[in-house]
Amino acid sequence: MAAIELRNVTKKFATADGGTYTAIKDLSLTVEEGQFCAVVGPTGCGKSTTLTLVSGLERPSRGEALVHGEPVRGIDIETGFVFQQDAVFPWRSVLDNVAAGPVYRGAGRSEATRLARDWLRRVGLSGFEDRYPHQLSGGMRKRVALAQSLINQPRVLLMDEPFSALDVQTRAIMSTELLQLWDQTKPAVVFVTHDLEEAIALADKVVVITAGPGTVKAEFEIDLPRPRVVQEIRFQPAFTRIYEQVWEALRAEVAEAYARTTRVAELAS
Amino acid sequence: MAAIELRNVTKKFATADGGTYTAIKDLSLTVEEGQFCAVVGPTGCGKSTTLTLVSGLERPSRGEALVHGEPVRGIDIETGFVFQQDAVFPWRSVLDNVAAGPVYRGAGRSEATRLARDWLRRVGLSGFEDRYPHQLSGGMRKRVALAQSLINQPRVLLMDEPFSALDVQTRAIMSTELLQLWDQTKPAVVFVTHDLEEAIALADKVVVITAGPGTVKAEFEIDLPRPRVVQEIRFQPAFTRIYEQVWEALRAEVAEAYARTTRVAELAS
Amino acid sequence: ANNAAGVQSSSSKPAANAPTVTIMVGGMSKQIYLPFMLAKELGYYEKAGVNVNLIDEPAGGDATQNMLAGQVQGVGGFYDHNIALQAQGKSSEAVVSMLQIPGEVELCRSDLKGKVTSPADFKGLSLGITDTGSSTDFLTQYLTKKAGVDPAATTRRGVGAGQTFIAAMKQKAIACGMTTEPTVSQALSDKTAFILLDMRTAAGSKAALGGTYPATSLYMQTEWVNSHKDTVQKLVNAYVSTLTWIQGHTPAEIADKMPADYYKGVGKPAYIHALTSEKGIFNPTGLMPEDGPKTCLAVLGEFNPKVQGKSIDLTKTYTNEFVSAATPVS
Amino acid sequence: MTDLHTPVTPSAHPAPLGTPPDEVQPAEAKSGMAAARRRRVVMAGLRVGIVAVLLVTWQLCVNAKLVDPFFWGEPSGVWASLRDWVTIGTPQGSLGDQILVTLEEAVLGFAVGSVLGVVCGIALGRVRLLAELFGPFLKAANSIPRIILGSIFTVAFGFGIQSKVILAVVLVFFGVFFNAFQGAREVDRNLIANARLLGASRWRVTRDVVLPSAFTWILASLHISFGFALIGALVGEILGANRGLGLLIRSSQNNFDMNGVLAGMVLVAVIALTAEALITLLERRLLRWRPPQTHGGAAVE
Amino acid sequence: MTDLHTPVTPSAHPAPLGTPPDEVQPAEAKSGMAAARRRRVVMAGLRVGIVAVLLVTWQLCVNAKLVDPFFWGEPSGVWASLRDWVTIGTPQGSLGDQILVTLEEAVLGFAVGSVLGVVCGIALGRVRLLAELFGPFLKAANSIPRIILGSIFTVAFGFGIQSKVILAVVLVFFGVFFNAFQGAREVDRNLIANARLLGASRWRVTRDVVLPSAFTWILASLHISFGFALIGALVGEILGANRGLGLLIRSSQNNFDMNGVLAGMVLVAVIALTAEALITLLERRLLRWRPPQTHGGAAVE
Ligand SMILES: Nc1ncnc2c1ncn2[C@@H]1O[C@H](COP(=O)(O)OP(=O)(O)OP(=O)(O)O)[C@@H](O)[C@H]1O
Ligand SMILES: Nc1ncnc2c1ncn2[C@@H]1O[C@H](COP(=O)(O)OP(=O)(O)OP(=O)(O)O)[C@@H](O)[C@H]1O
Ligand SMILES: [Mg+2]
Ligand SMILES: [Mg+2]
Repeated sequence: MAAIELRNVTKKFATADGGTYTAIKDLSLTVEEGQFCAVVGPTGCGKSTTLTLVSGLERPSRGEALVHGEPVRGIDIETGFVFQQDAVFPWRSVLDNVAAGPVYRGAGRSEATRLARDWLRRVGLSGFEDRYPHQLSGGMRKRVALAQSLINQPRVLLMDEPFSALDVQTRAIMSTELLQLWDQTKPAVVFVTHDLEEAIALADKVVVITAGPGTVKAEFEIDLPRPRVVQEIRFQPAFTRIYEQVWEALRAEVAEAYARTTRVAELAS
Repeated sequence: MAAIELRNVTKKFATADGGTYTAIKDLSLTVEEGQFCAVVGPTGCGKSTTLTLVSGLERPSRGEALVHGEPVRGIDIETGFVFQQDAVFPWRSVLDNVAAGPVYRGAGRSEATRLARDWLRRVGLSGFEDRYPHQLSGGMRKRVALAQSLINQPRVLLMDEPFSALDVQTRAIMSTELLQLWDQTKPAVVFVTHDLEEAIALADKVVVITAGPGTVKAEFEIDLPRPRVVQEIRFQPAFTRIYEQVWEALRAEVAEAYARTTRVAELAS
Repeated sequence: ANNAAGVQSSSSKPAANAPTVTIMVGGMSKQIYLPFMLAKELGYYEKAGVNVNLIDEPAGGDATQNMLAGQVQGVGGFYDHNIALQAQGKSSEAVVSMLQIPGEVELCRSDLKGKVTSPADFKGLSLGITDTGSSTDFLTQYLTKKAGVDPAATTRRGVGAGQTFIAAMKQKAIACGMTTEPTVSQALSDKTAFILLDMRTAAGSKAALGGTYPATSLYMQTEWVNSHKDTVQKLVNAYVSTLTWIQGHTPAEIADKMPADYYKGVGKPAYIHALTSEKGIFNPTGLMPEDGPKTCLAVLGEFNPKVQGKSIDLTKTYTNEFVSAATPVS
Repeated sequence: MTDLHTPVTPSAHPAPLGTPPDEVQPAEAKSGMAAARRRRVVMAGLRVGIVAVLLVTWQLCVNAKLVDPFFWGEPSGVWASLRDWVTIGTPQGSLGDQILVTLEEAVLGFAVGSVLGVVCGIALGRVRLLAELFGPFLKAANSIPRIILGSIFTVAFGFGIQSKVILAVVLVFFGVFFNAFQGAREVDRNLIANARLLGASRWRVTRDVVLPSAFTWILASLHISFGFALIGALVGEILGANRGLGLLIRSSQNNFDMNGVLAGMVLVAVIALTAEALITLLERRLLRWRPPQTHGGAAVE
Repeated sequence: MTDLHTPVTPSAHPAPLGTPPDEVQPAEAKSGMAAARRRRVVMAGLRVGIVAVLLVTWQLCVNAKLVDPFFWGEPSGVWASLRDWVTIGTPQGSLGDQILVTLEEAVLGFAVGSVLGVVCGIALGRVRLLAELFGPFLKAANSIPRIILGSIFTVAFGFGIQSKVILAVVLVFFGVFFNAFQGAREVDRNLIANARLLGASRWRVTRDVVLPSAFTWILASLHISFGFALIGALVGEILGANRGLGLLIRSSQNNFDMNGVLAGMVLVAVIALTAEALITLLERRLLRWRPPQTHGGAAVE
């Protein structure tokens, strides 16, 4: 039984004039138990929308979303979600933000704090425990969100560009942390990113979404050996080969998306 | 006369207990008229803070910020600012958001709309003119912000990770657009990014900021020939050489920053 | 001012095991309600062996409603409410009548002097009353009707008393209006108005209304009266003694007894002057005047929609039993 | 109160060019709208049901002599009063006239009061000096009982429509003012900074950023303010008038006619609800740009 | 009204580990605080100045017989009334007693009313069914004049503290309710979603996300609500009481003593401003987590 299964899902948004806008269309996707799946695609193609369907935040207009074989009916606390936009609680200190999950899941106050401190250390925020989110830099807030979600060790982990505000180095460190965690608890991961190298370095499978109403254009199994060292893997020849394949698929979509919205075809490289 | 000059600026934030936190310290930076300056540094090192000082949104605790030789006293409309966080107006349609600048600067309604449509095409958002920001994806909102700022052709352009939510391809297209614009009007640019390749590909000068209270660690003149083709430049040997130099400087800072906040030195690679 | 505070606090000290009665008065500082506070200031409640808790209440029907709801036991107000209540199936009665004439004055704006000489000229005018549905409302309509003018041809406007009444005159919002002392003196003193009808004297009132018109009285629910005859008797004793005391003293002496804040706004001389001009309104005995209830019924029966067409047993609206049996307290 | 009937489906705008036309007409969207309509009807039915149950219980209590209609009125009496007013007219003239008089006062007071409140609120919210100077005075003024103000106003402004309108203005003003003030201060700093950098003058910032962003606050206060304007008008009438619903209520009260009092209140409530519906319409128009609110997003709950 | 004296420097928290200790004690921060203090003193001075100018003008107008003190009172008379009340006592007993009585009613009404308002507002803001069912009733109820309610309350609850407290509760309730309701609906969907995903029950979401995020709304309404509670207590006293500031004002009014009325109002205003200052303190504590507001960020302006 697959951990995550999307069966021909379509998501439409109603428009004011009574029409609809189709964000994703007939998208099918399967993520096995313990599989790390990266999703790439042009901006605005429906990646975030796909994640909201899996998490139960939105319902498909058509088709079905299943998690562990059960249709998604609402929010499931076995699912972790790192949002693309800020979603940390502005009225809680960094520590309390990260400790929220364990507390909600019934851990004692002190146990939760201990865990939270540990996670803050892992994301490199020791010493900022007492800050409020508005006192952090963009990258720091993103890391708080990461720790907040990872601390719960969810069985299904959805991440929407989690490393986008981080510098290369921190990003590499976070990736290594993420892979370690994933190795320990083996959740099913859907990881949305714009960084193809990152996608290939981390994932078992890379899914390319088409422009326009998003649907799956191609899936690539990444058979690079594990454990991987994120900083080094990109220099392997196998990596380069895969990279080029995926890039080919992606490039066409991005060009298509851009051409469409500029109506100037020659601009798209 | 330099377009932008920071003279030993220090920025402290007051803390609740009466103490202060020093975000940047004795930072000096000069950007010449028409120069494209990229700023890199570990997350939380004070890059965004630096931009707020140049734009007049905040005042230095010590030292001086000058633009075109004049001390910065407040917001200057000759300065364009692309914020790290969303700052588009949620109650305006995409078109009205982009047209805001020209209208504020006295252009007629129809002239402003014409300009805005042109800019929306350039950032690949034709067809989305009537949407409200909440109906856009993260990357689309970022592009609205870009167009909103670039349409004014400011003499000083401050950009805080403007391409962070974009896929590689769109990012490349946007970079090319940006370089074209820059070439036409030659503003002084300060461009904050986490992508070292991007920094080198675009800039005349790359500034590396230190961890902790940010200060300038090193400056690198990028003497690659212009016009540059962003997608191709990374394969030039000169590029690789510069990359390695800058990377060396940056890597140490990132490692330092991370080690400090995790207090586990060996984790920092 | 301190004598007022002092006297009050000492007199409100509860006498041991004396019954306590709460009385709501429809405008305590109006001179037509003067006996209630005077009795307190004279210490007559205490001497009569009853604790009285006076609550002030602005004009209107609320006092009565509160009595019926059991929130207060007695009301210091116009007798005619008893008639209105009977019309609605509630029984209450006046146990002592303090005013045999209304003490109201119909004032008219000075610039109308000569133009308005009697209620017969009210046609088309705007007439001030304290509040819609109040006794001044019915009295005004009665006077109008009696002078042969259809009340519907006039406009009646609730303007309250005091500043608001005088302001209404000055702003020409009303041509004439019915009010009591000390508003009357105040309006006369700066020549804002002249007196059209003076119902502060028995003669004037008879001429205007065609009979006595019992106004201020203490009324209570019949049921309560019957079950607390002792207490009622004590109360009535206090009031009859007060009424007697008023007859034996000059306006200045009366004013001396009243709390200073009662004349703070208009000044003591004006207060005394007002009292002088209407001292005759006070009922020397406390007995209900013979023809009084009839006049009231005539007024209400015509203009109060709730009384119109109802048959009223006037004897149930008052009793002289307690006044007749009253013994002076001092 | 915003939009108790948020449509279930979030609103969006015309499909952009490049999106293939939707071949299948979205049956779901339609059925969603039908469901929303059905829900609305059910809700209205439930509300009517609640009212009916209350009224019947009340009437039964009166009939069983558990409740004294002299104090509390009775539904049949209220109905009779209303019928009389409609068919025969009120003691002060036709019912329509009374309603119109009160409505005129309330609407005027509402308009003036809310405009003043918004202008002052935004001004004080934007200009720190003003807020520091006049804030305490406004707060002190807010604690003065309006009845007393009412009688001062009648002295100052006479017994015409003026004093009632001013009373309504005063009642409306404070609620709107304090919300507009707070709304102006809640504006995202980044948005203001952005507008300034784009070249907006301080006045444009106020108009284009502060006002729209304070709009939720202002609208929230407008929802209750029409009720306040009505109260102002009614109280003004009670304190000195010869027409209007307030006088109708007051004279019923003075005649011990509880049913009349309640009938008057029913009329007032109907007016208030109508006005509320209009404000909600306005709100929907003005806040089109917003993402659907939490209530609507059933899934999130 | 929030925090008219936002400190100029935004607040932050203890410097994190790893930051080198600040050798130089930040002179700017200190001088900033001194400047803020100076500003505060100047402002207070200006406010006092405004009051003084108004009072003197008024007194001069009275002396020049341009203003009739019978209608409008005069500062010297108001002062005399206040002095008498303080030194000799009021006709109803010592001034302190009157203030305490009114204060007790207002505080009780405020507490009960705001708790009820917050609870109902959040509940209706969170549960759509409740909002749709009861929303219209609350809106209708909001349009009922409180004076009429007041006299019904005295009939029902007597002349004790009860009827005043209930009147205050009613006045406070609506303002708080509507703001809490709106605040609960303004909550960022993402935050609710995040909390749910982190494992929060609906109740925890309400407590940990909806409530704090509606807090600005609730606090904004609390700022005016104490004024309302005072009004409720005063009106209740005016409608029937034998103690309290309301009675003091009312009996001054009945005695045509405008100075007494104004003196009473001055006392009420002083109480309201004190309460307001306390609420502002509470607000500062509860909203510590917020970035400094627009007023404070002078640079942005
Ligand atoms: N509430 C909405 N109403 C209308 N259209 C919407 C709404 N939400 C999203 N969309 C549209 O759906 C499409 C997909 O959006 P989505 O956020 O899933 O893109 P994305 O792939 O995550 O892009 P990015 O990489 O930029 O974050 C976009 O065209 C967007 O404009
Ligand atoms: N208002 C504030 N109060 C206290 N500290 C603050 C405040 N704003 C920023 N800081 C601190 O200042 C430091 C620099 O922040 P800044 O936003 O400039 O970083 P940055 O270099 O832009 O980081 P990123 O790349 O993550 O965006 C951070 O440590 C941050 O926590
Ligand atoms: Mg996205
Ligand atoms: Mg930053």
